[in-house]
Amino acid sequence: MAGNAERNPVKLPPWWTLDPVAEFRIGPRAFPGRIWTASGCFAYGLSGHDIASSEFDSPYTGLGAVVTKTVTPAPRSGNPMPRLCELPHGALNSIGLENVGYERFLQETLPELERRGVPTVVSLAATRPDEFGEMCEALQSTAAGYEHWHGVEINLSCPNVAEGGHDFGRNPETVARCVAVSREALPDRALLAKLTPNVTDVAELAAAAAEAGADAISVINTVIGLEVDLESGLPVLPRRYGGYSGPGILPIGLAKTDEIVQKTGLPVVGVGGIRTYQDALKYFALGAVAVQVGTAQMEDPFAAARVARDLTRA
Amino acid sequence: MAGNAERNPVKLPPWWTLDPVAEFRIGPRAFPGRIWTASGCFAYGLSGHDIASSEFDSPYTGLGAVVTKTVTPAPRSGNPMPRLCELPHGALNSIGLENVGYERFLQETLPELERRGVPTVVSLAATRPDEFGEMCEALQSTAAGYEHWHGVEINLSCPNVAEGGHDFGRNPETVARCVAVSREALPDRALLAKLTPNVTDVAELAAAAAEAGADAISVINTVIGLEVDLESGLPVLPRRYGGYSGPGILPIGLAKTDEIVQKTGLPVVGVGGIRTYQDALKYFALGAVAVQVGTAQMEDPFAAARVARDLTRA
Amino acid sequence: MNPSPSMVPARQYRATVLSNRPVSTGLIHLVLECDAPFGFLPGQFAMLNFTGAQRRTFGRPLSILAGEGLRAEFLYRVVGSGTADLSRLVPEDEMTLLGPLGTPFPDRPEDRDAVLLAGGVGLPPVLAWWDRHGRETDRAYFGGRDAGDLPRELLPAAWKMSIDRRQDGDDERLFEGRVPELARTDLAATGRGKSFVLSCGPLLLLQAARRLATEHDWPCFVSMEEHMGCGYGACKGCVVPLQPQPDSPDPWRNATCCQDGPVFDADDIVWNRIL
Amino acid sequence: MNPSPSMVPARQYRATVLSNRPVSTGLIHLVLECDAPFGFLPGQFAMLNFTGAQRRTFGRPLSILAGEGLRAEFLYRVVGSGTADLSRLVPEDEMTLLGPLGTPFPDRPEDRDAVLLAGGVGLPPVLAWWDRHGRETDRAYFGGRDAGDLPRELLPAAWKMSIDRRQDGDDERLFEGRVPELARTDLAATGRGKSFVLSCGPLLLLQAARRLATEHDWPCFVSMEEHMGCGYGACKGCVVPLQPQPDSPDPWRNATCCQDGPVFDADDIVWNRIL
Ligand SMILES: Cc1cc2nc3c(=O)[nH]c(=O)nc-3n(C[C@H](O)[C@H](O)[C@H](O)COP(=O)(O)OP(=O)(O)OC[C@H]3O[C@@H](n4cnc5c(N)ncnc54)[C@H](O)[C@@H]3O)c2cc1C
Ligand SMILES: Cc1cc2nc3c(=O)[nH]c(=O)nc-3n(C[C@H](O)[C@H](O)[C@H](O)COP(=O)(O)OP(=O)(O)OC[C@H]3O[C@@H](n4cnc5c(N)ncnc54)[C@H](O)[C@@H]3O)c2cc1C
Ligand SMILES: Cc1cc2nc3c(=O)[nH]c(=O)nc-3n(C[C@H](O)[C@H](O)[C@H](O)COP(=O)(O)O)c2cc1C
Ligand SMILES: Cc1cc2nc3c(=O)[nH]c(=O)nc-3n(C[C@H](O)[C@H](O)[C@H](O)COP(=O)(O)O)c2cc1C
Ligand code: FES
Ligand code: FES
Repeated sequence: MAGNAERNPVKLPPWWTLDPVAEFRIGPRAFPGRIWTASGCFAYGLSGHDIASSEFDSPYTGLGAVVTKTVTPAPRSGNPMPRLCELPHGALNSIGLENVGYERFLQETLPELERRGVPTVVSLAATRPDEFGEMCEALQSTAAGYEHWHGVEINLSCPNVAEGGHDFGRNPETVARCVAVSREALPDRALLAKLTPNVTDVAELAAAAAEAGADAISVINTVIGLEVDLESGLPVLPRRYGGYSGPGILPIGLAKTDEIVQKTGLPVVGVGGIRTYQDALKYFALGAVAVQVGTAQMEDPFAAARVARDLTRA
Repeated sequence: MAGNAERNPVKLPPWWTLDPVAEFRIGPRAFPGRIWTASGCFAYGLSGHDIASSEFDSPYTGLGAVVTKTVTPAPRSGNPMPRLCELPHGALNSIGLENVGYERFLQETLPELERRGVPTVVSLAATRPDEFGEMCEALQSTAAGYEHWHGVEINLSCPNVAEGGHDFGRNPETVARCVAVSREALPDRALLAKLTPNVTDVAELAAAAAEAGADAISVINTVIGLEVDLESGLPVLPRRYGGYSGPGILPIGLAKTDEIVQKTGLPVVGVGGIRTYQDALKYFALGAVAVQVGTAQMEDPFAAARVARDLTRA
Repeated sequence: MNPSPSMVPARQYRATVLSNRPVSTGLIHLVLECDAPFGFLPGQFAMLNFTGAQRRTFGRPLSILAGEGLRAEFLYRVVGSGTADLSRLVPEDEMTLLGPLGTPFPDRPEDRDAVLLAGGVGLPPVLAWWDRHGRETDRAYFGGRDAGDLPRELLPAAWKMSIDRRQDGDDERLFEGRVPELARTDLAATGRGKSFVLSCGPLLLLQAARRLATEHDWPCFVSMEEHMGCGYGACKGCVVPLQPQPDSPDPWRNATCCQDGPVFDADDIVWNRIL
Repeated sequence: MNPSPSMVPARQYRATVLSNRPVSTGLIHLVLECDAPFGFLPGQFAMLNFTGAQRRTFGRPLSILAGEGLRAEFLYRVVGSGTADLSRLVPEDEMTLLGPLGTPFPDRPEDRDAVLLAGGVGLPPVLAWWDRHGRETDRAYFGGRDAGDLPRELLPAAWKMSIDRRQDGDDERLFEGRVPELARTDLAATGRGKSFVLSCGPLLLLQAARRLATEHDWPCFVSMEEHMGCGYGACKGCVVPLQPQPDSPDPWRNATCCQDGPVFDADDIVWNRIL
């Protein structure tokens, strides 16, 4: 945020012609902008609502969407502490999908987001493909009339959830099944499939998702990583592995985005390692239609707003 | 090297009891130490030979092995320039396995390494599994009597070589085949299989390699990455993707090492992101039997020697 | 208890170091000047971070010691690389500050005297409460490692102090032992009516504070420490296990240390899941 | 030509900044003090890197301008983040230096005069050669962007200079145009016998130098620039395409710019693979 580097004047390259805060379509839906916050790094989209700054009206200024923390069919209390570990080039997390469950989310959170006018993409995860369909149906019946609920991102890629989370995003048939049941329940909202980078061939999974009806692909979720506590010689996280995020994964997110764009031509929402407008530009250069800011949003609630502002031509 | 951080006094944790410059065995072979240089980052092991320093007799001081630049059946001229791109947390390379071919390597390089007493592991790559066998046979017939040639590392993991390089390290059967033919030709040298991290399940591949006769697994090779030139909006590397290496991949190398150790119990030689003795300790904490220093060796020809020195208890 | 005091909204500040100097062998007093007026309630904290190449993935949570006008004050100990870098800042260096964050200590219930127990870097929130609300009938105790560790210039005269072990030449009035023992001894000597307990410091201190409160049937509020990512409730990285909701099948429920805390009613915490 | 001059072994140095100041609008003169005696041959370079948080994955290759005793001197232009950080160094800052590296310019063949062509930051290796070997009958040309870009204090009186465009008030003796034109004009005027050409600067300059040499059937050596990783032949990241070996089926063979170069015989390079 206030780093010296970041206060240098913004220099946009000539090829950059998009307006990041203008409407654009993904599938059946028009989004108010191309800079979003990533799931899990901005809670349910409400906790930053009252944070003030001398540079922005609010952390929501210019955002195209807030992707809410993934909710599951039942509430989850998540993994044991510590769940976070700072790394020199990012962070490792093992939150374990702690969430209030989609029912409470639908009753309490989504209406409040609608009331406050926060453009929202709801992130969902499940342990059986059909549960995606059930949650999407419930969403549709509660929120069909909502103006600010733009879509659903199905999270097929939680490397840190033990119970089978891995397999969802690793098998093209399962990916297709999860997408298909969601699509059926969501006639008029954007449907995004969020893929894991921890696979041999992400483009194959993207193609499967598209064929089953996804409007776009979000990549990447976190990269499986591990950190050791030198003193004890043990992994820092009780579950050993965590999800690596932040600047260190930017080259990986860019590669996965490019693989999908090049091999499938699908709309891609780029995620991974974005902190500044330059990082975001790299995704757009490869053809991403929008980007999400994750880890950077945690340290700086205005990180995404900053990217949107900096990418707007004067 | 001369960074402030690095000049702090070395603090070794109580669990560290190994002597990094003492003999230890991998398969049929005793290596003179546990700190090695990684393939491709120290050429054929000779180009650093005459570099002086006030801290070390030579860049080879304390090294357990130099893994030579991968050689292939035929000479290769590699990929177009630029082949290297510096990243904030490491580098991206697309050298494309430029090498003189194993025949010239056997005639000119290996004898010279033997003459100079450089402990050597020869890295091999091929386009057909049987070629590994042929190269190993040639090695064995030329160098059977060599004292300092300790083993072969078969490189199953070059994300930046276009012609099918991908498939080698991604399919357990192919991995097994490459290892088996090499093993047959190498009765008394250590046989290491070097795996790529760009797969869904690295432990499965490690197990296949072990079953086919590998003595140990080297992980990781580089992570597929991409960097965009902001000015032009194009990938910096002509082939778009490159291999991401350096500090930013340390958490990934640690995770892959741990997966293999935990799931297979195989001896692992840890590679990826090691710059300091602390980085190396993290691999050893997870059970690695040795480590390799890659990218860091390029900037500091004494990087591996420094790690070995710092890990030696006074 | 009184209802939660009215909150100052959190803000992202640019701040300049005014001073950053040791006030004891182990504690450093950091004074920042913010780019906008700064307010807080005792018990709240801020996330501090560097600018430029030193900037970390996450800010460092530090309790607010004082804040008025543009000034914000902190007290910290060097424990790792971030606090080490912090200790090297000199006047005019720039930082970022997100705050005030979290749920503060409650205001005083008029009918109760406060019993304050602070240990080491647990001092700032407790001292901040004292500065704002303290009265003559309150009792405050602070414990340091040794005499040199006590930040004398910051400690009010009325506070009693303990150290682990007295050395030759140390002030005779220093209690030898831990803060809870000091508190027990002192409270027994002076007698106590209806009180309530506020505490911040090592976990063992918080637990002892709670036992003390339970014995007297006093309310007890403790300020907890957890590793934090965001500091504003966005990441669920900092949870503290609380007693389950009455009708819930779960044996506990998670609260965020950064937003629901760091101050909790000691009876709400499921201590055996923490220790 | 003469055989390659005898080489000074490369060494890893710790170095301290003695001075780092602009000598023209675009060029900065860096003087380092090394922790051991430093020697080099003209045309060689060093890999410079920072210490601490600024340290880069790779060092930055800079040609050696001068070196004697513990001193090593460089001349550079700010083009990216590394050279920008370099320009902010002040005396007593620390760096690391790996060098001298690479194959230098050849020594003088006694029967030939040198024709030296340097452009911009191509100055250091050419000037270093002149300092070591230059004689009255040699000819040296340097080109800058404009008059302000010329590092007058470093340029010997005998050198002729060109700038892209003369402004009002500029020295009348400055040639308006590019270095090769200046050289052609001057050589035509003064006449030339057996010579040989050494050049460093932008690719177009190197090519023009080669054409000039070819026309006269003079040998020509150029110093090439490629992105580098290691600087000592370890990574194959810096290759330059050379003419194929006589019996080879390949249309070219790779040489490393850092070890086989940066100085190459201009006839050895396969220019159409570079441009
Ligand atoms: C609400 C709250 C208030 C605090 N108030 C103070 C205070 O007033 N004075 C003070 O000296 N300290 C305070 N702490 C502790 C302080 O945050 C840590 O000492 C500091 O974060 C350590 O950072 P480091 O980089 O030096 O340590 P490192 O160990 O290098 O840090 C690595 C990571 O672990 C985290 N971490 C390490 N130790 C702690 C810890 N004890 N608590 C929380 N996170 C930790 C860091 O924030 C960082 O993310 C407070 C902590 C919390 C949660
Ligand atoms: C043998 C040799 C000698 C040189 N001598 C000089 C000299 O005396 N004075 C001088 O000013 N410059 C010289 N250069 C060029 C100098 O190395 C680059 O200007 C410098 O590396 C740019 O770094 P940066 O971080 O500012 O640029 P960035 O663009 O931020 O650097 C990114 C990466 O690209 C590399 N890079 C960028 N531009 C160049 C370039 N032109 N050549 C090689 N690598 C580049 C950097 O080293 C770095 O790895 C020389 C280059 C070589 C190969
Ligand atoms: C603390 C934390 C929690 C996360 N939780 C979720 C989640 O619930 N669902 C999800 O799809 N992604 C989750 N992610 C992944 C991010 O949405 C994002 O894909 C990833 O962090 C890469 O982006 P970044 O580098 O910008 O953080 C989480 C990431 C972090 C750091
Ligand atoms: C320039 C470069 C060239 C490489 N060439 C090879 C190679 O020929 N064979 C191989 O097995 N690995 C090669 N690698 C991969 C390294 O050996 C190592 O596995 C990887 O870089 C991760 O380690 P690091 O982070 O320490 O660099 C190369 C890496 C780099 C940076
Ligand atoms: S630190 Fe992120 S929720 Fe508390
Ligand atoms: S820079 Fe590594 S070989 Fe030349």
